[in-house]
Amino acid sequence: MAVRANPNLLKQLKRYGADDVTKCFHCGTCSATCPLSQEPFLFPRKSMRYLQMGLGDRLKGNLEPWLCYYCGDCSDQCPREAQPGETMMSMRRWLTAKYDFTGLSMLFYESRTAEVAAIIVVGILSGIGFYLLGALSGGDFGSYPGFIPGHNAEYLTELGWDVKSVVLVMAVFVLGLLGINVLRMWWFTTGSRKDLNVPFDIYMKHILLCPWHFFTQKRYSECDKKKPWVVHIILMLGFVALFAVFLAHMIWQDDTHAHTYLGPLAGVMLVGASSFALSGRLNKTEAHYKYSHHSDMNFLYMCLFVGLTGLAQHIAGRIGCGAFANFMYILHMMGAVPMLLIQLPFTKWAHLVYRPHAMYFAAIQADVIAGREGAKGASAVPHKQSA
Amino acid sequence: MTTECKIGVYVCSCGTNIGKMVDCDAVTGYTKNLPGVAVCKSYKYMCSNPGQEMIVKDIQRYGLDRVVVAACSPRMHEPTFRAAISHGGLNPYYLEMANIREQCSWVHDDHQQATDKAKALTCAAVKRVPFHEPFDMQSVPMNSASLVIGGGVAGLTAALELADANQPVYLVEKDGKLGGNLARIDLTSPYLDSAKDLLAERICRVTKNPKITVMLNSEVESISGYVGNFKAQIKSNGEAVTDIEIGSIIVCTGFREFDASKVGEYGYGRFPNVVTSFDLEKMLKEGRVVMKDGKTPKYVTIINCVGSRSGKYNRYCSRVCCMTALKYANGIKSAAPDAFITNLYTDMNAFGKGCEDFYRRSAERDTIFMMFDKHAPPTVSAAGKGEHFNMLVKVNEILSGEEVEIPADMVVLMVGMEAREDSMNVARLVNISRDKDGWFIESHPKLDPVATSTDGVFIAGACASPKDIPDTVAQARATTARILAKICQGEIWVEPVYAEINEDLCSGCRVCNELCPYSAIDYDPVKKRSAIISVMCKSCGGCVAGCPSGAIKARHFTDKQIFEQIEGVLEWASSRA
Amino acid sequence: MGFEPRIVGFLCNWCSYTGADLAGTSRIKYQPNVSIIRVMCSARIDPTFVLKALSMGADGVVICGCHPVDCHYISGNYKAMRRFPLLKKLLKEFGVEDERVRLEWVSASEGQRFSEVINDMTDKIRALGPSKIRVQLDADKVER
Amino acid sequence: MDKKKLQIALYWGAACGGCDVSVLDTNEFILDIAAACDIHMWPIAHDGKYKDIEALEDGFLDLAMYNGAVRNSENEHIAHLLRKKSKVMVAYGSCAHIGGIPGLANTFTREEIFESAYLKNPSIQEGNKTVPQPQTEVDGGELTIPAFYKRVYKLDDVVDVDYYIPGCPPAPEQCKAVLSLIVSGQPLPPKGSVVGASERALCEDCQRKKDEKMIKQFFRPWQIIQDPEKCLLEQGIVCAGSATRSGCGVRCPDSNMPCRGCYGPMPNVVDQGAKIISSVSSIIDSQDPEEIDKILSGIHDITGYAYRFGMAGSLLQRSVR
Repeated sequence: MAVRANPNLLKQLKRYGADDVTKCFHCGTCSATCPLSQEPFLFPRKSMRYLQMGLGDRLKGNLEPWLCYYCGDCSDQCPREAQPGETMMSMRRWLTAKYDFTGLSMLFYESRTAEVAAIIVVGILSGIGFYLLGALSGGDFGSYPGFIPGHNAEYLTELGWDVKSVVLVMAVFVLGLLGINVLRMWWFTTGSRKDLNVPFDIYMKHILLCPWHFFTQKRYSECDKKKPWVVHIILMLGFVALFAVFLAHMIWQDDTHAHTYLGPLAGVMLVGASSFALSGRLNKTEAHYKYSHHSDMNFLYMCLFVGLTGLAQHIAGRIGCGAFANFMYILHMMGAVPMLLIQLPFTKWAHLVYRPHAMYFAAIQADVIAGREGAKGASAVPHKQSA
Repeated sequence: MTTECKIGVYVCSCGTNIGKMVDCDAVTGYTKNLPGVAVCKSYKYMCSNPGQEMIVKDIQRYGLDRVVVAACSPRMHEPTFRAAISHGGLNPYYLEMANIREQCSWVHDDHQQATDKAKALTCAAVKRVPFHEPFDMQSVPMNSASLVIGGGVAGLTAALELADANQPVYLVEKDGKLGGNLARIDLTSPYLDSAKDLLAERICRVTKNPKITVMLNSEVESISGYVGNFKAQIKSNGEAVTDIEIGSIIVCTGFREFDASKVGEYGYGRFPNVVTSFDLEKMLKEGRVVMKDGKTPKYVTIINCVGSRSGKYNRYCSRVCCMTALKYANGIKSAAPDAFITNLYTDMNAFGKGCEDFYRRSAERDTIFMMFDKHAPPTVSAAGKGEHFNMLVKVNEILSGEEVEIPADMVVLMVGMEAREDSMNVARLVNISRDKDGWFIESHPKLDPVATSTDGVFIAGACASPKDIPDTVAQARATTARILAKICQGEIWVEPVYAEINEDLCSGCRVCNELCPYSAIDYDPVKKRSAIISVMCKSCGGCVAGCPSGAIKARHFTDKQIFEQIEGVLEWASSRA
Repeated sequence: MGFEPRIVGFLCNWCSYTGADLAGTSRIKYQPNVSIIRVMCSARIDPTFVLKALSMGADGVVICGCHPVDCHYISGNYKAMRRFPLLKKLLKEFGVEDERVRLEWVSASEGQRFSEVINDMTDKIRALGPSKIRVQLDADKVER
Repeated sequence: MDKKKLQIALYWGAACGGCDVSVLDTNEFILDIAAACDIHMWPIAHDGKYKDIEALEDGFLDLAMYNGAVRNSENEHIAHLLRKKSKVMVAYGSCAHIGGIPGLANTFTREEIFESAYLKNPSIQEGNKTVPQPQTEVDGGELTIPAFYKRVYKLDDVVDVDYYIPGCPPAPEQCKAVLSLIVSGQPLPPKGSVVGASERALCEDCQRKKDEKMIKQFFRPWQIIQDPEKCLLEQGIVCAGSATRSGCGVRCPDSNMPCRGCYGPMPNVVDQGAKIISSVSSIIDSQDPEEIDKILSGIHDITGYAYRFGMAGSLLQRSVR
């Protein structure tokens, strides 16, 4: 089937960071350089081609940008400086926007102001909310951790609120959004492709890939450069630790162990990794830090902010500066909530969902394709003999 | 021509190139016993200095009068060994080479058979060489005037170069004005300089230079004579005939564009907004790129290789179209900044100085490049109803494997270059050859690119093959360098290998007269004999084989020499049987 | 060893001989049965050469020149093109098999084609068997 | 027998007899011959027996002129006999020189010739088909006839020849000149020479006007009305004159018939037929293979044109069938 070239796609992608893709003349050095590029997913060349020619539909159904972890080798090797690594990155941004049905993602990606404004608005709202929550529950701003809602559960219950249900509503909202978007991603890349026709058992066969890739980022470790993977996994584990602290706090009301040990550790990991990445991006130290979209910078600033405020809160609490600790706590939440409500479902952070799914779908597709080619090969054998 | 010849035979093993497949010692052992062989040696590299010195010394020590070198192709080292034996005091034509590398060791994989064949070839050379005759170079005077055919950029450059060296030039142009194809062009790629600026200065200097006789609306009627001594008749305005005498001729007749209407799928002539590169060039010169209805196009598709690199039309690459297409992409971008430009190509040839950079810059200006397979060219069709553009170009894009539809308001066909329709006449007029596409053939494609098989006739520019302006100008200047060198010498040395008619055997039957492609055979009606003008003869030997009386001898390729070779290659073979 | 044909090749200097050299520089292998004699142009090839080679015991003769139009000497190959059919006509009346004598156009860039021509020629003549011409001429001297 | 007189013998091998007659055609010069020579054998004029020749001393004869090709064992026997008995052996006429018309039989095998002459010939009565055998047993003994060779030879294929006098037949004036020379006792040309013929081709003496030659169509002589002033080859009539020695007196072209080449090849030419082919095809006015074929189809019987006289003396000499 013929596909129509869309002359505006390139212009659009420029807003996502694909500035240099037109320089590419398809020598294929990038695909040859990339250690992750393997049959049947040979990238980044072909994706660059789709983009150059304005084949939006082809690009939308393309998993390849997600299979790239942006070590930057391709950009280093490119004879035309077409920045294939950055182009793949911008395609990931664009895909995130395409997967999102609300259109907010597109808005945030295409407009720095919109993203920043959304973060500020949500941040201020959540600052006010958490202050009110602490104040209304009778918390004393000078004592720590008394101002923190979980510690005054009785009062909230009296008000008819349940912090857990508030958190639950938020979680359902975010997960619901992401769930719908992942379903869209599945439909664009795999579900709508009649030529694949994936049987159910293949879906089941590879299902564990999702958590496996989520937690290990095994594929990232296969890049030739190992440092980015280390930084990334520290950042990721920092968030996982933070999430564990949060769960411990919410579910088991355990503030001693988790809070005392895991919390600061997570904070240090976050601050360390994000400040490393930030300084890399600001100084453009490595290929993958050379080009920064506002979504990248905003995300890192937020990470650093959340990490720093969390650490400060903890230290202030430990040394007995209750008011400062509570202030830091409010600030911490002013960072964390926008991250969860804006960056997780709509912008940079969404990749934590899409990427493991992309690995999963890619494995499914590869399996189907290999099976089909195997079958073809089998039928070809007797044919050959008769000839 | 004696059996008492003393032949030195030298078998080269060329490192391992020959030695690995051919048993050189066996060849030497066999050759040693052939009649007339005084000395036979094998050496690692005969062409090396020690190798050549060995021959030189042997000539003196053994009193050799003929030398056979069994080594590489004579096309490779015949000049080397001729010089060597000449250094040793022998006439250079007393050499014969046996090609046991390119036509033996490199192409066979059986040691025994390769060695046998090397023996046969060496035997043939040993049998031939006693019949070699000595020759000396011959000289003729040189007329310093030159005739330049064609007033394009090549002709103008060549004329100026010669006139600046104070030599008279006749510049003959068929058209009513100078400038040729370059005058049809707006800007040049890749630096986007104005073609007009390039030309105006040259035309002005040419018309003012007293050494240059410009003849417009003129054609060369006939040419006779030979290098250094040509006579030409120039017909001007269809009637007046001028006779001129010149020593050299430069042919720079240029090219014509491919007829785009031959390619049906592009719809040239069917769709008003499908235009050729020269049509667009006209628009660009007028400063307005518009569709037939006067509107500015929003979608422009440029199709490269129209008539070039195709199995159906011309197989060759026209070389300049890729960069010209980029020039258009830039030009249209400037005229219509919002236009969406697609360039469909088969292979982007950005070989020249500044060209790769130009390609890159054009890509950065958002020209979309799509590659198509030359066997499946794109098609142009009318757009469907309700579309906001008027044509749809369909292409099988091979870098993505997708069949893509591109909206188009205007389609530009990059028509290739073709040999001019009158190139056959020109070739006949000046006695040069054309290749299958009609381009004039150079003497050697790499080492002698502006000379031709006819001494004194040179070719420059796009009449020899598609060429860009820098190459054309470089060639034009190269021709003048060749000519000025000969003028400086004052006389011309000509190879002594030619055919000659034995007057005692010629009966004046005139069978040979029409056979000479160079009109080098002259018939004397009084003596009733034909004779060959040796400086005009190129030694093809067509008349020799055609002479029914056996009166014509091809120097260095006599019947006797070839008979000996035939016997040589077969003698050894029969001894095996 | 079975019958190995002895073939004489007459090649023009500018196209075919250069093409044969190219086969060499490209290391394209072909059968060693053809011994090449260089002439300046296919126009130089006198039918006498072919008859001479056959009478001397050649099992085949191959003449190679530039493709029509491409001749270094403008029109030399046309002379070969005109002479060849008449020679073939004559050879036919002498009972010489059609495959034994061939005219082929090989350009300077056709090293591959040259090797194919030689292999094809050699295979065909090998299949045809040895030429009787020389054998008969020798026998005629002994037995009337 | 006056030993001062020249001792000569003429023999008529496989030939038509025209050569023998050609000596008579010298008219009154024959009387001079008779006066100067003792003729030991001359089939058309003098009744010499083989046994008379056999009886002579070796080398007794000063001159033997052998005309005709060698077709059978008798021809060869006499050739050897005359060689032995004579000081100078001359191949007289085209047949002895280059095989001549009999040589054309070399396109056929002996079996084919016998079949056509003795078995398939319409004039042969049914039941009377006999193929001659060299030996036949009859009542009272064995009959022998000369053995018919499998091909035709020219004279120097079987014996050493000193001189050649070409022509079919040699022109009487040439014959006269050669004989006069011998009788005069002047020094003879080097052995192996062709005497009684020019070193140049027939065109030298042909008075027709010659121009550049480009041929679009070939004709047989009867197919067109000739221009008597113009070169026959230019008119599309295959003429061997340019490839043939002169000396005949241009008899054929002067009678509006093309030269057929009886005076044999030019001094530097190895194969007259090859030269005829080469020159005639070279001047075809076409560069298109199909048109060339069409033009060449106008040449009937190429063997007859190329080797009308020279088959046995050509490079291939005979058919390989």
